[in-house]
Formats: sequence, C-alpha cells, structure tokens
Amino acid sequence: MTLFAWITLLAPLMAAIYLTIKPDVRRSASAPNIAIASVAVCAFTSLLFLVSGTELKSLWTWMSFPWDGGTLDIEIGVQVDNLSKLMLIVVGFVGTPIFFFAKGYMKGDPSIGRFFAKFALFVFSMLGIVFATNFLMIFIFWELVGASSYLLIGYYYEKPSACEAAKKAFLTNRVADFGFLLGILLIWSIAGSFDFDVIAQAVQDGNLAGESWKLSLAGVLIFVGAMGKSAQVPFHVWLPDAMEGPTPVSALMHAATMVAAGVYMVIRAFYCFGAEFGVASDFIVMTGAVTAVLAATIAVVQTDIKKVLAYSTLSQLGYMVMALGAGYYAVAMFHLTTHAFFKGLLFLCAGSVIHGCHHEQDMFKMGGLRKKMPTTFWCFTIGMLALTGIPFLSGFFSKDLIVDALHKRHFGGLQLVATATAGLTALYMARSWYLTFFGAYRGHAEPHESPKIMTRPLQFLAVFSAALGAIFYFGGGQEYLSAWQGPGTSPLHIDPTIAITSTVVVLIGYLIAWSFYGKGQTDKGASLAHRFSPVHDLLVNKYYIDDFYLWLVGSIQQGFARFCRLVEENFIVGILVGWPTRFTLWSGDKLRGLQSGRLNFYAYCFVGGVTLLVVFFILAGAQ
Amino acid sequence: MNEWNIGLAMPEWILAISALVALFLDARTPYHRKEGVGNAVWIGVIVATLWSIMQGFGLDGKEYAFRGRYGLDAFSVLFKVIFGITAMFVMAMSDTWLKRVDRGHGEFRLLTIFATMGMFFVASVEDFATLFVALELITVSFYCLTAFKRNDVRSIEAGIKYIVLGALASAFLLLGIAFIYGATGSLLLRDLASSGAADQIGHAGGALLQFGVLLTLVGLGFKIAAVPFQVWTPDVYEGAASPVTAFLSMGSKAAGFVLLLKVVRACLGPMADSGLAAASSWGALIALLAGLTILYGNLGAMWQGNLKRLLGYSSIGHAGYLLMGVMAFNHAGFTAILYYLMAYLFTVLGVFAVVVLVNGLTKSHRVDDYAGLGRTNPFLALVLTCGLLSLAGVPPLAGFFGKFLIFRAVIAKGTVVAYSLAAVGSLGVVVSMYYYLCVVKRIYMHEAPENGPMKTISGISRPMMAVLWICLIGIFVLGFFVQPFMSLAEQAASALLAG
Amino acid sequence: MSWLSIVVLVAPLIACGRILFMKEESDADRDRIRQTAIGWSTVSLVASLAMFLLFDAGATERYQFLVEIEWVESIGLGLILGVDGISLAMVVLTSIVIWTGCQVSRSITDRVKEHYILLMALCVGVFGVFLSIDLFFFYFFYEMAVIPMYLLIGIWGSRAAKYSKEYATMKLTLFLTTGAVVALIGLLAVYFEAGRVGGVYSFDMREIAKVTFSDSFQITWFPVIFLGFAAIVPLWPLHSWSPIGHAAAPSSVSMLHAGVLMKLGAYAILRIAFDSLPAGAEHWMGWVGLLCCMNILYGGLVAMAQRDMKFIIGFSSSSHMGYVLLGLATMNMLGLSGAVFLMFAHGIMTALAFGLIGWFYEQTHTRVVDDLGGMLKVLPFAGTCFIIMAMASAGLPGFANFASELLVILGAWKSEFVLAGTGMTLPGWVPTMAAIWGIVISATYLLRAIRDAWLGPLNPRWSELKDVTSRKHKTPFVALILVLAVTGCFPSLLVNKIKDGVGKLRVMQSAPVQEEARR
Amino acid sequence: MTVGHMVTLAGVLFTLGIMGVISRRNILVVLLSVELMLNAAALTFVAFSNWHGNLDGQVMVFFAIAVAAAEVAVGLAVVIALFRLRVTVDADQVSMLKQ
Repeated sequence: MTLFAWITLLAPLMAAIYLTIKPDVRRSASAPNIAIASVAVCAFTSLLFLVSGTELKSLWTWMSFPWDGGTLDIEIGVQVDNLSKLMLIVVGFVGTPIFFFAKGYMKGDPSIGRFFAKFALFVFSMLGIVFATNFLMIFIFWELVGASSYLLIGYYYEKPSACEAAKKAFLTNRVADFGFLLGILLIWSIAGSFDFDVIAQAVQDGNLAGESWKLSLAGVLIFVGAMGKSAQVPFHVWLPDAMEGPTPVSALMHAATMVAAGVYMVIRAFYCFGAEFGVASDFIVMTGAVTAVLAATIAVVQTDIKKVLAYSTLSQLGYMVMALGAGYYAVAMFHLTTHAFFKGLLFLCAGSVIHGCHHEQDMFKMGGLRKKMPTTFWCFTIGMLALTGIPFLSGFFSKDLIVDALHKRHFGGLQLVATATAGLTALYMARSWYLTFFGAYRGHAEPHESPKIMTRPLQFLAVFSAALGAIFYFGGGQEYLSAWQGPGTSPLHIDPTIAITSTVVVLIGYLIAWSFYGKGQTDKGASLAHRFSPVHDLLVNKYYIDDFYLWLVGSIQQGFARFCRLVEENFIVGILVGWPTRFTLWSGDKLRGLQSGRLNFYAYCFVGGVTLLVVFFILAGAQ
Repeated sequence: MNEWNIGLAMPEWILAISALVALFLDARTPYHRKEGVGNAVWIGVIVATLWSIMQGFGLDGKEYAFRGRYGLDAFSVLFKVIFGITAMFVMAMSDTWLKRVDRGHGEFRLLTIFATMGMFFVASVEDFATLFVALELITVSFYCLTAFKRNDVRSIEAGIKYIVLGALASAFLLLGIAFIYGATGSLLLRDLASSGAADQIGHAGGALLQFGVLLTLVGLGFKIAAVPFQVWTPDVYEGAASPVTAFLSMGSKAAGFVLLLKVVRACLGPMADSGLAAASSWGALIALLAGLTILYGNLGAMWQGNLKRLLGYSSIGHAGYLLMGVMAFNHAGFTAILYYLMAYLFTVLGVFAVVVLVNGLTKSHRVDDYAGLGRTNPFLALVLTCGLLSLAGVPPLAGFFGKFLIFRAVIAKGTVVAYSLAAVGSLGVVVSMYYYLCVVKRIYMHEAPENGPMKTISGISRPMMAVLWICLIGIFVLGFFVQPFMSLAEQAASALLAG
Repeated sequence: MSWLSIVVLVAPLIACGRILFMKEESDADRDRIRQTAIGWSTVSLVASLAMFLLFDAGATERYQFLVEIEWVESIGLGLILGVDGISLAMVVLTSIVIWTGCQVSRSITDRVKEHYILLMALCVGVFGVFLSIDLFFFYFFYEMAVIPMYLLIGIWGSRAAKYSKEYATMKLTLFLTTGAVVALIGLLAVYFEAGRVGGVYSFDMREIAKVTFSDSFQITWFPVIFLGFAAIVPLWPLHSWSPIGHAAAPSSVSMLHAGVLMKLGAYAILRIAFDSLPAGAEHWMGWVGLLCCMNILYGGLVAMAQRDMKFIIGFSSSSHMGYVLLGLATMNMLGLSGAVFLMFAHGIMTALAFGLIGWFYEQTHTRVVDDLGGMLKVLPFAGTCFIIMAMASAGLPGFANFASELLVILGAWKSEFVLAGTGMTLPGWVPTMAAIWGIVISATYLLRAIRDAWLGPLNPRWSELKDVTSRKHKTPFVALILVLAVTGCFPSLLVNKIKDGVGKLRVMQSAPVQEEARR
Repeated sequence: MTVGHMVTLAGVLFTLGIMGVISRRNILVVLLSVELMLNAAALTFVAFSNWHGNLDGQVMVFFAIAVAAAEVAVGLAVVIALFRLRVTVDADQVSMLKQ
C-alpha cells in the first residue's frame, strides 16, 4: 500500500515531466491520455484506500542535520488517514472527470501538451499537500501549487489580462505565505518539530502548556497562509481574476481542490494544536463571515458567468472557514467535499456553455441555451440546486450543518449572516441560470451542445453533486472524521428549525431572481442597478479593494522601489563610492600641479624637502 | 683585507677596457659606421656579466680588493648580473632606437657602457669615496644621455633639469659624506657600522653622524626618486629618449637602492641591533617618506596622457614600495627589495622595449595612440600588458610576488606605523591598478583609428625580440617559480646583513 | 586519487597554453579553439564530478584529495590543494558553470583566441581559490581571477545602461582589488600572529587553524579580513560594482562572475575568517545579520525599479547574496550549510539567467524589458528556460534555491544576532522576516520581468527571431536546469557533503563552548 | 681657526649656493651656485681631514673637484645646446615638461 501511495503521488509528476520534455506527443491525442491516466491512478488508489481502510505513514529523509545535540530531519513522506483519504477521493473523483472534460475543451489547442503537463503538475502538487506528513512538506507543495496555478492562469499568455491575473495570484499567495512560513517557524521553535504527529503528541502531553499565546499566534499565522490559498478577505482579490485560465483549470483548481487546500491544511494543522487553540477562532470565523457576505454581494452584479461562480466559490469558502473557526473541522471538510463536486460541476457546465458559445463568457450575450444545450442545462441546474442547498441535495446537508455549528457555538449574529448569504447565493445563481439558459439567445455565433467527452463528466459529477451530501451525512462521514473534531464538538445533526429557515430564505432568493430575471429578461435588473447606482458601483468595483491594492503596489511599493533606486544611484554610487573616487582623482590632479615645470621651483621643493627632513630629524632627536 | 687583489674587479676592468676600445674605434670610424663601437660595447657587457656570474659561483663569503674599498659578496654579484642584464637589454633597445637617429651612435653606446661601469662599481662599493665617484660616473653619463637628442628642446630641458637637480643632490650627498667623515674619521662603510652604535653614547659626533647620514640619504633619495626629491622624475622620463628612460628607471634606480641599502645597513643596522630609540624614529621617517612616495607617484600617474611620463610617476610609486622594504629593515625586507628589483628588471624593461618599438611606428608616446595595439601587434600588446600588470602587482606575474614580499616584511613589524604604511601601500596598489588598466584598456578595448599610424610592426631585430621574450618569460617565471630567485635574494640579503 | 585536484586545476591551464599556440584565421580555426576550450573544461568537469563521487563525507580528516608541493620553504609557503565539503561544492559549481560558459560563448566571433585564453585563465584562478589550502595561494589565485575578468568584460562586453563597459569593468576591478588588498593585510597579520603564538610561520591553513588567537586579536582583525572579502560578496553598501559589472559583461563572463566569482568572497569568509578567527566571527557577525537584511530588501527593491534585465538579475544577485550572508551570520549548522548550498544553487541559477539573457541579447540587442514582449511565442525554448530560472530564483520548491534558502531561514530563525558594541541583540525573527519578505519581493520583480518580456502580445519587431534549436546550443541551458532540479529535489546529495565540511569548521566546534561562556 | 669655524664657513657657502639655485633664473648662475655648494662640501672635508689628522678627506676633495668639473662641463654643453635651440639661458623659458 505504501508503494501505491508513492505511485499515486509521483505518477502525475512523471506525466508532467514526460509531457514537458517530449514535445512531439502534443501533436497526437496521447498527451491528454497520459495526463488522464496519471490522475486516474489517484481515483483508483483513493477507492482502494477507502475500501481497505488503510492507515499508513511512510517517510523519506530529504535533508538531515545534526542539531541541538540530536538531528533535525526534514522529511518528505506520505500519510494516509481518514482525512487524506477523503481529500484523495475529492482530488481523484473531481479531477478525473475534469481531465476528461479538458481533453475535449482544449481540443485543437496547439500547445495542448504544455497544458496537460502543467495540469498534471498541479495534481502532483495538490496530492503532495494531501499526503503531507509535516509542515515543511505541506509548505513545499503549497508553493508548488501556487506555481502551477500561476502557470495555468497564465496559460493564454498572449492575453495581457491573463498574465496580469497569473502574477496577481502568485504574488497574493506569496504574501500570505509570508505568514504561513512564519507560523511554521514559530511552531518549530515551540514544539521542536515539523511533523504533525509529533506536534500533536506534544500538545496532548501538555508539554507546551506555557506557550499557549505563541501557539495561538502560530495558528493565526498558519491561517494567514490558508487565507491566501483559500482566498479569504483580504487575500481574495486573485481568485476572480484567476478565471482568465482555461475553464477546466478554474473548475479543478479555483473551485474544487486548490482553494480548498487552505481549509484542508488548517484542519491538518489545527488538529495538532488540539485544545490549545482557541483565542484565534473568533478571528477565523469573522474572516469567513466577511468573505462569505462580501463575495456573495459582489456575485450578484457580475456579468461574466465564470466570475459569478468564482465569487460564489469565495463565498462558499467563507462558509468552510466559518466552520473551521467554530471548531467543527469535520463539517468544514464535509462542505469542502460536497462543494468540490457541485462547484466543479458548475464550472464545467460554464465551460461547456463557453465552449458552445465560441468562447463567449458574458451572460448578457447568452440566453435560451436550455434548448440548444440540454445536457449542460440539466447538469447546471442540478449543480445550482445543490449549491443553493435545496433540501436533500448535497449542499443542503453541508451548509446547514455549518449554520448549525455556528449556532452551537453561539455565534448568533453570524448564524444570521450565514443564512442571509444562503439567500444571496440563491439569488445570484438563479440570476445567472435565467440569463444563460432562458429567454432568447442574445449572442452572435450559433451555440451548440458540447461533445460527449465533455458532457459525460458533467453527468458523472451531477450524480455525485446530488447524492454525495446524503451519502456523507447518513453514511457516517462525520464519525469517519471524528479524530478531526475540534475540542468540545461532536457530530452534528440536521436541526429542523435551521433547515426550514434556510430553505425559506433560499426560496426567497430564487423568487427575487425570478422576478427580475425570470425568462431571461434583463431590463428590470438594469433599471434596478440604475436606481441604486452608488451601491451598484460599489459592488461592480468589488468594494474598491482591488484598486486599493493597486495603489498600494503601484504607488507605495513601487515608489519605495524607485526611492531605493535613487538612493542607489545618488547615495551609494554618487557619494559613498563617488566621493572617495573623486577625491582620489582630485588629489592626483592637485599633486601633479606641483610639477610646474619650472626649474627654480623644483630646486625649491628639493631644498624645502631637505629642510623638512632636517626639522623632523631635530624634533625626533630632541625627544 | 688590505691587499690590492686587483683581479677581483675583473668585470669592471673588462668594461673599462671595452670602453677604451670603443672610444678608440669611435674616433677612427665615420659617423655612419659605428658597428664596431657597438660590438665592442656588447662584448664588454656580455663578458663582464658572465664573469660576474662565474665569480658568483666561486664566491665564498666576502672578498675585498683595493685594500678594502671594494668588496664582492653575493649581494654585489647579484646586482652586477642585474646591471649587466639591464645594460644588455638597454643596448638592444638603443640599437633599435639609434636607427632613427643619424648621428652620435658611438657616443650613445660609450655613455651606456660608462654608466654600466659605474653601476658595477656601485655594487661593490665599500667606502664613500668609491660611492661618490661611482655614483657620479653613472649620473654624469645619464646627464649626457638625457640631453642626447640635442635638437629636441624637450630632451635638452630634461637634461638641464636633471643636471641642476642632480648636482644639487650631489652637493648634499657630498656634504653628508663630509659630516659622516667628520664624525667617524673614516670613509669606510664598515667603520660607520662599527661606530654607529657607539656614537649614541652621548658623543657629540652622534648628531653629526646622523645628520650626515640624513644628507647622504637626501642624495640617494634623489637617485631613487623618493619624495620630496622626486620632482625631476616625470620630466626627465618624458624628455629623455626611451632607451635612456628605460636605463634610468631600472639601472639608475637600482644603483640608488644598492647604495641606500648599503648606507642604511651600515648606519642603522647597529642602531637597530642595539634597540636604540633613534632607530624607531629613523624607521618612522622612512615609513613617512615611503608612504608619501607611494601616494605621490600613484596619484600623480592617474592623470597622465603620456605613457613615459606615466611610467615616470609610477616609477616614483615603485620607489615608495621599495622604501617600504627599507622601512622593514630586516632580512625579510631586504629580500623583498631584492626580489622586487629582480622582478622590476624584467617588467619595466619589457614595457620600455615595447614603448621603443611603438614609438618607432607612431612617433608618439601618447597613451591614446596605443589604441588598437592588441589587434595590430598581439605579441607586443601581450608583453606590454603583462609588464603593466606586473607593475600593478597582479598574480601570477613577477611584480605580485615582489609586492607580496614587501607587504609581508612590513606587516611582520606588527606596529601601528607598519600597518598604516601597509594601508597606504594598498591604496597605492588600487590606484596603480587604475592607471595601468587605463593603458591596457587602450590596448585592447579601443580600436586604432582608420588611417592612423598604428600598424603591424615588422622587422623587429633579433636582440629586441629576445628582449621581449626574455622579459615576458621572466615576468611569469619570477611570478610563479619563485624558489630559485627567492633563495638568490635571500643569500644576497644575508650577505648584505653580514656586512 | 588526490591527483584529481591537480587535474581540475591544470586542465584549464593546459587549455590556455594550447590555445595560445593555435592560429585563428578561419572559422574552422575558431571552431577548433572553441572545441579545445570545451574539451578541457569537460576534463575539469569530469574530474570534479569524480571528486564529488569519491568524496567521503564521514572521513575523519578534514581535507581530501590532498596534494602538497613545497614552494618557498623559507617563509612556509607551499602549494597545497585539497577539498572539504564546502570547497567540493564550490569546485563542482565552478566546473559546471565553466563548462556551460564555454559553450555559451560560442557566439563570440571576434578575437576568439584571446577570449578563450582569458576565460581559461579565469578558470584557473577560480579553481585555484577553491582548491587551495594555503593562504598565499588562496590569495594568489583570487587576485589572478580579477584581470582576465577585466579584459573579458572590457573587450567583449556591452554597454550597461548609462555606463560604458570600460567604466563598469574598471569599477569592478578596482573594487575587487581594494577588497583583496585589504584582506591581504589581514591575512598577513594572521600569518604573523599565528607564527608568534603558535611558533610556526606557515601559510598552511591547517596549521593556522590549530592556533588559538587571543580574543582581542580576533576582534581587531576579523573586520579587516571580513570587509576585504565582503566587498566581493557583495555586502551592502559595498555592492555598487556588481550590477553594472554583470550588465556589462558578455554572457559567459557574467555567468562566471555572478555564478562563481561572487561566491569567492563568501567562501573566503567561511574558509579563512571563520576558521582562523572564530571568536572574532562570533563577536561581529551580528552586525552582518543586520546589514544583510539591507542586502535582501534593498537589493530586491532596486531590482524592482530596474528595466534592464541584466540589472534586474544583477540586483537580485546582490539580494540573494544577502541570504548567503545571513546564513553565514547565523553561525549554526543549518544557516552555514544553507549558505554554502545557496552559493551553489545561486551560482547555477544566475549562470542560467545570464546565459539566457546574453543569448537573446545577441538576437535582439536590447535587454530592456519594455522593448520586448510576448517573446515566448517566438522563443519557446528560451522562454521556458527563463521562466524556470525565474521560478527557481523566486524560491520555487524543486529547485536548489528553495531548499537552500529554507535552510538559511531555519538557521536564522534559531539564531540570535548580538550587535557588538551596542549591547543589543537582534532576535532571530527580525532577519528571518526580512528574508521571507525578500522572497516576496523577488517573486514580484521576476514575475514582472517575465510578464513584460516574455508574455503578453508579441512585439512585431521580434517576429523574425529564431529560437535555440540545435542540440549543442540547448545543452548548456538544459544541463544547468537539470543540476538545479536534481539538487533541488535531492538536496542530500550535496548537503551531506557540505554539512561535513561545515561541521569541521572551527566556528562550529567552538560554538557550544562560547555559548556556555555567555551563559 | 678651529674646525668649527671652517665648518661654519662651509655652511654659509653652502647656504649661499642653495639661495642661488633657488632664486636665480639664469641657468649659468644656477650651475655656478651648485659649484659653490660642491666646494663648500669640499671645504668641510678639508676641515675634518685636518681635525682628524688623516688624509682621507683631502683625497676625497680631489675626487669632488674632478666630479664637479665634469658636471659643470656637461652642464655648460647642454646650456649651449639650449642656447642654440632657443637663444636663451633663462630657466623659466624651458618649462615645456610639466604636470
């Protein structure tokens, strides 16, 4: 089994390397197949692990140093436990259909080999995070995920916006990683190890009792890392822009897996801290709430179908983070899992729509696609219903449990926020549903249904989106993850009051959407936007946060850089180096002025020199 | 010690005889057929040098001639060989140079051999009378050589400056010798050595002696171009003919250092041995002069557009480094000086050989006119570059090891003065790197102007080619295969210290 | 097998001599010269790799592959060659960079003979430094490397923004010389003090390492030696020669310069200053911990404001060398090993960077990113290499830079920087934060450079450019990337040897004692 | 007349010579002044020779005179060469070589 785990990890890497150095593969159809095979390995092993109930941990010493009388081992390893098995299933079973979809979506792209190389590299990095046994390993793959995300967002590199988005994503994550790495270092100095199990053991044994504030600080710092990947406010700005990448990329990375990696990592990390972690939870839960609301409100005014889904993703990540803050890690993981499937599905549907409309992404140039693309329509509908939490579809279970968790933790206000956000979710999802699939077609090119290779994955995911929540909830998913429950929590059950309340709120959301955009009409929405134009502007401009960052980076940081350059050119080169140089040259010039060329003066110098020597001699002799 | 032992001075005899033969031949031949004179001079110098080498092999301790006024030890043999080689190189250069001059071939060669004879004597000096006469023999020959281009006012100007200042220096030297004589009653260097320490015991002669030594050092300081007696150097270097400048920069300077070392050892050696306070103030004085000399030479050289003038300034700088070795005043210091001079021999003469050749083509000494040398004359460019870099002290070239030994000797003192001097010396190294590289830059990085005079030089005479090759190889050999030369220098330094 | 160290050193020397007597009249001649140089550099490469494989990391003796030749007995000077874990890494680095550099400089067609002679002379110097265990020869080779560099940049270089190549190369040479001479004074002081205290006047580092100097001597002389060598690292604010030097140099030379020569300084500090004056290092390195933050942040910020690619990489080098200095300042196992490893990694990475930039400068005759744009379209191979380089430089895991910077950061985090003379202590997290923030900055300017030059719409001016196509032109770039990736994925290969060398440094051995004393 | 007197006289002569060298523009006069200095030194020799009662000093004087003569001879020859070229013996007129 250990070998299987390693193969699972390394197969996508091999595929990536092979596809990078073998450019001739890209002409044939084999490039996607190689990549698909490497992901399918993951799907297969995840099932294998799940069925066999494997638990294992295998380590490889990456570097080792004599340290503090002992040794410090920096290790790379694979760890299979219930948490990572669940995550493996997500990666494998969302990843494989998306890879199939991508094969169809990217067909005809001249550098499809390059695409799949990067895509496989991403899967490798993601699996590294899933399998990680210690903080350094998770950090390593964390960075790799960031880099593959950069490469994939910037896949259409001739588009300036894509390059810009890629850069933004990478840098935002880097800033967040600043906190992450500091957190790791802090834990290292507290616990003396990077290994999750060792740290957890140390916490359980109470060895770190005196370090609780440091532990909390470390928790917050590590959470900052997660805020980067999981795009929590204020690090959320990169995610909507990341939609510049090809749609399968958005589906797999920026909806299903990569952004969820933050949540996964926090669960892994906080499990270590055990009871010691507590003070920071308010911070986390607030972050989640703010993100959820902020994103949901922005999503309401988006026109780009992928952007709507992107903000929706942000919002849902906010839910997960709220669950984390509440200490219900299993619930967060539950929502992560269900979200991965239905959001992956929604993105693939969007991709299918975009593909069908000849790479048109503006919803106001679509409409009436229900007839033209029936499979896509039905799949999208299932995904939407699952997302909005219509009873007994998967979103219903996971989201309600989060609200319940907030309730249990007495975050009364946040419970309201979460519920309201559910209504907003329904509003913007229904809006995009109506705009895309109903009414008359407003675009130019003739839309068409996507080929089988793209619709089959949709159907596959749709089934899971619908059923997974129930399977997880009734199949004992929370008990399966009981080892990862926060302190003082236990598996939750659907609370009828909460379920009914939120269902009603969701239905209201649908109703509002129907009243403005029903049958694909657009004018009512436009007039409303006109009437509340300040609010609309605020939302369209994403609360001006991006502009603020732009100013921060463009003016402040760049100004600072220019200042440093000025210092370099004027102070360092001009004064520190320039003055001694000029003084030397100047003194040389003055000295040679002594050589006046006049004989008498030369004799004068000579005799003067002798006189000085004699004076020196007398003075020295007198002492 | 008191025997005449005339045979010991055979190299000088040979030189004298060949000079006389040359004089005779010169009087008998028309002005355009002076090959005979040349041959006589060549034979004289070669035989004398070989004879000195033979003497070196058979040498055992120190031998005296002329009743103790002439001595021969490892030190003098080493310098005789150095002077002999210098003279040969200079003669090779002057053969090339003289082709551009229509008159005075005979005189030029005669003056060269006279100066060489003076240098040979200098290496064996044991008393002040010999010292003075030998030195003046060199100096007066150089007066004539400097002003040799009598139709060139620059040459004449250089000559006048050299004569007046040289005579001034001679006067100080003579006065100094007189005071030393007054203090000790003897002209023999070894008497000075024996009385140097004794004179400190409250004797009135002590001050007189030290004053005399000071004035002697003034006279010698002029020869080696140490601050504050350096003013003549750039002008004379620039005005004199290139072979003469080469001879001045190597022969005359080395002769000055030979005498300086002998006087300093005779005078300060006993003082330093007995650990007297005066020794340290002499040390400080020399350190001060060394530092100033280094700074003056190197800083002044930065602005020079004329290569010979630049070399003049740099020659002042090198005098400063050599004085650092004097300041160290120990076996290591003397070894360093000797090694430095050996390295300097190949280095500076290699440079001047190229200068002579290039001047023949471009009729210019401007640094700018060396542009494109690297492309037109790769070999000359290589020799010149290696020479300049060796002057700058870059490994694996000869100058580097010399400088290293000098620094080593100074830092061995471990005093604040020594460290400060080393710091000044290192500043000088950096500055010198700058101006030497400025020349190298012209050679390799600038292109010769279209239709400019810079072309490939053909028809380099065989002796000249030999000079270039020997210098090039010498520069590398002395920079890397140090041991044999190092032991030569060490033996000579031991001989000097032994008295 | 000790003859291997001679082979490494002598192979370029032979090449030098061989090329000196080759003629350069036709293109065939030029090719022959190139082949000779590449051939002999391959000999060095093979020999150094053999050394790498045969090096016994657990051995008791410190130096292996020892060769001792008496040179000047009377002053205790001998040509002693050998390697420990630290110099082994540097020798391998040098041989790789030189091997690739020789291949990259195929594009030079003017005065090929002189070019390769000087390049090989430079190699002799650099190898000599890393192989010498004798202070004199260490210095000898160190200085020897300077002049070929001067000529190489001055003759085959190109203009660096507003500075002419002559200016750039002169500045570089003078800085290096100044540093070297200052260090020489320090070295000689150590030599004599060792003689006075230990009784043996010897330039042999092994002898000097046996001597324990008084604390006051160490505290006085450590700064002299350190600053002398720190100018080459280059420590802020002594760095101003390095970016313009990089920018002006032809590609093979900037590869060697940034890749290897800058490492000479850090290596010298480690090998000489740390080994002979451990207490001095202990006393002063706290300040270096502070100054290197300036290196990291300031270098990065200035790089951010540059538009010329070579300047960007040039300033980034000075930023990255800040990490090396930080690693040195930590004075612990992780930091020092990380510093050495980073020297290796950065060497390979910048060699790759300058090789690439030089290559496309020859195609486009511009390095200003604003003139470029969308180049990836026409130059997919070069662009991919460049992006890989930038990623490595920005600290992407999988490349050696990440592993080494991580070690430096870990080391710095656990270290304390005592600011001698002020009574203050800089806690480890301050430089660590600077270091981590430096990674963010480096990602910023590198990604911006990538975006401006390689991505975006293609500037129509360049639509006719030809990519690297032939295998022989691709080889050096691929080789460098492979080295980066292999050492990045399997750092133990190299780190095991480095840590052996670091562990045998005197600083490491005396550290616990001094810590106890401090308590 | 003691040795002191003679040395003082020599000193005065020497100083006079120095003054001449420094202040006079005419090269002939400068050469004369140098001659004066050399002779002052010779006088010192004689004085000390007398004082010590050995002849070494007086022998030295002969050398000194001979050398001085040689120097002056060369000097005059060069001055003549200068006069031929520039029709001047003013030292200030020959200052092409400088800086």
